[in-house]
Amino acid sequence: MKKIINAVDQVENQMIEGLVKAYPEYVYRVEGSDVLARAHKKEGKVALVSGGGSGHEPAHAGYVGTGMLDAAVPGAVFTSPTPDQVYEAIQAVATEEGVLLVIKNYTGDVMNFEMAADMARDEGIKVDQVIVGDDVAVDGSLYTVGRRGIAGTVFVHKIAGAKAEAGASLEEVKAVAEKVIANVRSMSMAIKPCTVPAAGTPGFELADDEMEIGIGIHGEPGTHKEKLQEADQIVDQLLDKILADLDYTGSDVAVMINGCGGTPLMELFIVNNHVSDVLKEKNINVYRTFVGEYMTSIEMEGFSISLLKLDDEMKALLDATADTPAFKVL
Amino acid sequence: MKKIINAVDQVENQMIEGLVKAYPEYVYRVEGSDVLARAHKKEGKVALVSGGGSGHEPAHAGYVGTGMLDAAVPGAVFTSPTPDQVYEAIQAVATEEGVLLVIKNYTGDVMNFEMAADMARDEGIKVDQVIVGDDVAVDGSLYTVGRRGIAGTVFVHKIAGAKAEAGASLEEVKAVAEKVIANVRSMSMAIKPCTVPAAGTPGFELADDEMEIGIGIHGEPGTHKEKLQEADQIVDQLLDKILADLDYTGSDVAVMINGCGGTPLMELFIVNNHVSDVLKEKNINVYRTFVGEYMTSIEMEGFSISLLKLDDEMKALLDATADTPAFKVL
Amino acid sequence: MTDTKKLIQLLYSISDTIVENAQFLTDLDAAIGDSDHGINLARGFKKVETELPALEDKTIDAVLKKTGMVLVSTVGGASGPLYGTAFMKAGAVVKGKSEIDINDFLAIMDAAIGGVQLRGKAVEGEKTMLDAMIPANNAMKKAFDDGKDVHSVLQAGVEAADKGVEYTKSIIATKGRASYLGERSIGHQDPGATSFTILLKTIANAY
Amino acid sequence: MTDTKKLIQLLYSISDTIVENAQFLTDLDAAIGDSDHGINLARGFKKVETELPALEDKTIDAVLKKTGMVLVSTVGGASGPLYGTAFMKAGAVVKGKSEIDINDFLAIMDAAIGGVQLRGKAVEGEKTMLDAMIPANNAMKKAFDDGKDVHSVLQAGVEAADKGVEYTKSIIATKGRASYLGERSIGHQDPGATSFTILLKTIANAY
Ligand SMILES: Nc1ncnc2c1ncn2[C@@H]1O[C@H](COP(=O)(O)OP(=O)(O)O)[C@@H](O)[C@H]1O
Ligand SMILES: Nc1ncnc2c1ncn2[C@@H]1O[C@H](COP(=O)(O)OP(=O)(O)O)[C@@H](O)[C@H]1O
Ligand SMILES: [Mg+2]
Ligand SMILES: [Mg+2]
Ligand SMILES: [Mg+2]
Ligand SMILES: [Mg+2]
Repeated sequence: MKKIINAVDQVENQMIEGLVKAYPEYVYRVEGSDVLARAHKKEGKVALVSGGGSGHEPAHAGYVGTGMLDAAVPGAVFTSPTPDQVYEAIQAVATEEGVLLVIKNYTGDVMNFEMAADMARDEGIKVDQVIVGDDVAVDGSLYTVGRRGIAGTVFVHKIAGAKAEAGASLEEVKAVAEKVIANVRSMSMAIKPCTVPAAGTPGFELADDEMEIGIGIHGEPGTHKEKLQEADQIVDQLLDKILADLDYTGSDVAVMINGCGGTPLMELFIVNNHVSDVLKEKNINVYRTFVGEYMTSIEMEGFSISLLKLDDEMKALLDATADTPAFKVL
Repeated sequence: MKKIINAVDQVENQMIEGLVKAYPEYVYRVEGSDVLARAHKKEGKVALVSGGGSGHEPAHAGYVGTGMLDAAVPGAVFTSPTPDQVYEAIQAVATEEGVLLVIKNYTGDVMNFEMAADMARDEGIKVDQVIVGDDVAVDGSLYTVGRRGIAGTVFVHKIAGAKAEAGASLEEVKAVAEKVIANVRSMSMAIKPCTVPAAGTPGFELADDEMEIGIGIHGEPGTHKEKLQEADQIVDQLLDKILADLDYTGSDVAVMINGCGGTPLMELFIVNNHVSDVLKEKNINVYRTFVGEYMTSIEMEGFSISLLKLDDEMKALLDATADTPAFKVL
Repeated sequence: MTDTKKLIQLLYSISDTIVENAQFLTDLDAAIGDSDHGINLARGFKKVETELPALEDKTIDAVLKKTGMVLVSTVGGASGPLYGTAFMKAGAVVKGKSEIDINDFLAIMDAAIGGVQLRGKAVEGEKTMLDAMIPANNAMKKAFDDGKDVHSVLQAGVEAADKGVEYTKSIIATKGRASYLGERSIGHQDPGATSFTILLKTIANAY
Repeated sequence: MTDTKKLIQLLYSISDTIVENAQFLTDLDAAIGDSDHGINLARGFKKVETELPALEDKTIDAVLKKTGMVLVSTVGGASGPLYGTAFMKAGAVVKGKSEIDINDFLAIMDAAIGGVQLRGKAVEGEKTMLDAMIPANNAMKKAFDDGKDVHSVLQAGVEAADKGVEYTKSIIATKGRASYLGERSIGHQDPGATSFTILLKTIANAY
C-alpha cells in the first residue's frame, strides 16, 4: 500500500480537518463529532443531511453549502457512520421546516441513518428520508436488498438541495428527491482497485489486461471480470445496461461521467466523447454534462456513467445556483 | 500500460471532442484546429491565451470561460503545441485590446508561443506575453533556463483573467500577471509515475517504498528519489523549500494543494491539514485555499503545493467571479 | 455460571480475539464485501474495553447494554447496528441480574438473534451472521434439553456455528453487501458468521 | 551530388529511420526528459512524407523549406521549432538550386546550426543536439579541406557526431528539459544529439 498519509488511524480525522481548514467559508466541524455542517446555519428551509463511509471524496462534505447539503456525516473509510454521528448532524442543522436524509441504499447506511432518525424524532425533530438506488449493475428485484446508491446520488443532492434552498416544504423536497431517484440510472467499471488504508491490501485484483464491470463505490468486486476493451466498447456495454433499464428516448438528460478517484480527466473526456455520440444517435438530448470526480472510491481507476431523465422542474433545479466546495453552478 | 482509451493516436483528439461535447456552453473547437476557444467571443477586453502539452487536464481548456482564459491550445501529450496552433488561438480570440499569452517556462513552450506571437504581430495583432516559472525545485539562477512553470500558473490564469474581464488594458493585465508570477512559488512530489499513451512506459520507476521529489508536470523524473515518508514530513520538506525562497511572514496567502491526476482527494486534504497548521505556526495567514486537480500529469500520484503572496489587488481579483468548466468562483 | 466480573473478563477476551482476527475478518470481507468487517469490529471492541473498568459494580444487563451502545456508536457499517442491537436486546432479557446461568444465556441468544433480525430483516440461508447464530442457538438448546453441562452445551454451539460458517460458503448472499455479487459470492464464507463464531468460541473456551 | 529527386528519396529514408528509432529516442527522453522525443519526430516526419510527392518538381530550397515548415507545425516541443528552423534556414542558403554539391551541404550545415542557435540560444557543451551537430560539421569541413571525397566527408561527420553523443553522457544539461535534473542528467546521452546523428547516418549511408 503506497499512500500519502500519516498514521492509518488518523486518516479520517486529518481528512476532515484538512477539509475544514481549506473551506472555512463553507463548512465547520460540529464540536466533538465528525460531522461537517454548513458554515452559516440557514433557518427557514428544509435541511438536507447525507453521508456514508469516507473514501468517496468530494462526497459528501464537498457538497455542503448553498443549494445542496446542510450537513455531511462521514464514517470510517467505506463504513457507514454510526447513528450518534448522524444524529449529531441532524441536530446541528435541523430547522422548523424539518430534515431530509439522503441515504444510499446499503444495509449499513440504511440501518444507521434510520436509528438516528428515530433518535431525532424522539426529540421532536421532523425527519424524513429518501433512499437512492441507481446502480443498474445489480438486480433491483423484490428478492434482493435492492440497488446500490452510487454517483447518481449527487444529482439528488443538487436537485433536492436547490428545492430546499428555494424554501419548499419537507414533502415537496422529498417528492423531488424521489423523482430524481426514479429517473436516474448509473453503472461503473474499474481497471484498478483501491486500498482501504486500514486494510492495507486492495479489495480485488486485476491482471494487466482485465477490467472489473459493475463495481460499487466501496472498493468491492463488481459483477464480473472481463478482458480490458477500448473505451468506446466499455461505454457501449455500460450504456446498454442503463438504457435497457429506463426508456430515455426523446428526453433531455443530465449526464455525469464520474471518475473513481485515480482516473485521469483525459480518460473521462474520452469516455464522454463516445457517451455523447451514442446518446445523440439514440435521439436522447444531452441537456447538461458533468465530467469529473463526484463520488470516488479513494484511488480506484475507473468511471461510472449516470443518466438523469429531466423534466422542466428538475432542469430548473439543476441549473439553480449552487455554491459548495466541490459543486458550483453560477 | 492500462488505460481507458481507444487508439493511442486518437487520445488528444477524442479528449478535445469529449470536452467540447461536455461543455458547449463554455467552449468550442476552432474549426480545423485543436484550439478550444470561449463559446461567446468577448470583445472589448484583452484576450488571454494559454496552453501547453495535453495531459494536464483540466488545464488548460478547463479554464476557458468568464474571468479566466479566452482560448487554450493543447499540444500532443506533454508536448508544447506548434506555432500554427497557437496562432490559430490568437486569431480566434484577438480583440482590439490585444492578446496576452501565458506561457509556462519550458524551452519548447517558449519557442513555439514566441513564433506564433511573431506570426500574429505580422498580421497586426497586438500580442504580449508572460512566462511563468514557479517551481522552486529547480535552480532559478542565471546559468539555467530558469524555473519551470507548474500549478502556480493557474493563479496567473485566474488573476490576470479577472483583470482582463474587468476591462483593463494589455499593459495592466500583463502587469498583474507579472505580479502573480513574482509572488507565487510551488513544489511537487510523486509516489507513482504516469505513462504517456504513445510511449507506453512510465517516465520513471519507483520502488514500493520510494518517492520522487521535485518532479515537473510532464511525467519526468524529479530532482531526487527518497524513502517514502509520512504526509506531514513530505509537506515539511516541500514547504521548507518554498518558504526559504520567498518571505511570506505576516502575509496573506492563497494556497493550492494540487493533485497530479491519480491522487485521491483524501490524501490532498490530509496534506492540506498539515500545510495549514505549518503556515499558521509561521504567522502566514491563509486567505483562500484550493484543494483539487488543477494542473495534472495524466494519472500520476503525487501533489504540489503552491503559495501565492497576496496584496489587495490580487485578493480582489482572486475573489472575482469566474465561470469555467473547471474553476468557478461565485 | 457468570457474574459481572466474569462477564467483564469475557469481554476483554472477546476484544482480544476480535483484534487478533481483525485482518482475517477483513480479508474475508474483501472477497465478498468491502474490506472492513474486522477493522470495524476491532474499533468497536477496543472502545468497549476502555469502558469496562467503569462497569465493575454494575449489573449484567447494564454491562451488556453499554457494550451494545458502544458498538452501535463506534462500529458503523451493517455489523455495528446488528451486533450493537444484539447486545442491547441481550441485556434487556436479564434485567437487574448480577449473575446469570446457562438458562439465561440461552435467553440472551434468543434475544440477540431477535435483535439482529429486527434490524436486518434477514432469515436463515441468506449468508449472514444468522447462519451461524441460529444453528448455534438451536444446538445449544438441544444439548441443554439433553441435560448436558455448561461446557458441553457451549461446545455444541461452537460446532454448529462452525458448520454454519461452512454452510455459508455454499450459498448465494441475498442480504448485505455480498448480495451484490450474486453467484460470485459462492465459495466464500460470510465474515459476520465467522466473527460470531469467533466470539462464541471465546466464550466457550472460558467454561 | 544531390538533386531534388535524390533529396526526396533521402527524406523518405530519414523518415523511415526516425520512425524505426522512435521508441529508442523516446526511451532516451524518458531518462532525462519527458518521453516524447521519438514520438514527436516520428509524427513530424510521417507528415513530411505525405507532402513529398507534391514536391518532386520543386527546387532543393523549396523542399527543405517545406520540410522545415511541416516539422514546425507538427512536431511541437523543443525539437519542433529547432529542427524546423534548421531545415528552413538550410533552404535559405541554397535558394533556387535544383542540385547541390558537398560544398552546399556544408553551407546547409552551417545554416542549420545557426537556426538551432537562433531559436535555442545554446552553445556547445550544454547537452543538446548541438553537441552532435557542431563537431560533425567541423569534422566534415576538415575532411573536405583535406580533399576527402563525399563519402569520406560524410563518414567523418558521422564519427564526430557519434563521439558528440558519447560526450553528452559525460556532461550536465544546462539547456532544455534535461537541465532540471542537474547532476542527475550525467550518464545519459542526449536524445536530440542522438536523433541528429541518426539523421546524418541516413544521409551518409546514401553516398
Ligand atoms: N441484513 C442482515 N442481517 C444480518 N446480518 C447481516 C445483514 N447484512 C449484513 N450482515 C452481516 O454483516 C456482515 C458485514 O459487516 P461489515 O463488513 O462490518 O458491514 P458492511 O457490509 O456495511 O461493510 C456480513 O458478513 C453479514 O454477516
Ligand atoms: N535550447 C536548446 N538548444 C538546442 N537543442 C535543444 C535545446 N533545448 C532542447 N534541445 C534539444 O531538444 C531535445 C528534446 O526534444 P523533445 O523531447 O522533442 O522536446 P521537449 O524537451 O520539449 O519534450 C533535447 O534532447 C535537446 O537535444
Ligand atoms: Mg463497510
Ligand atoms: Mg515534450
Ligand atoms: Mg464490510
Ligand atoms: Mg521531450
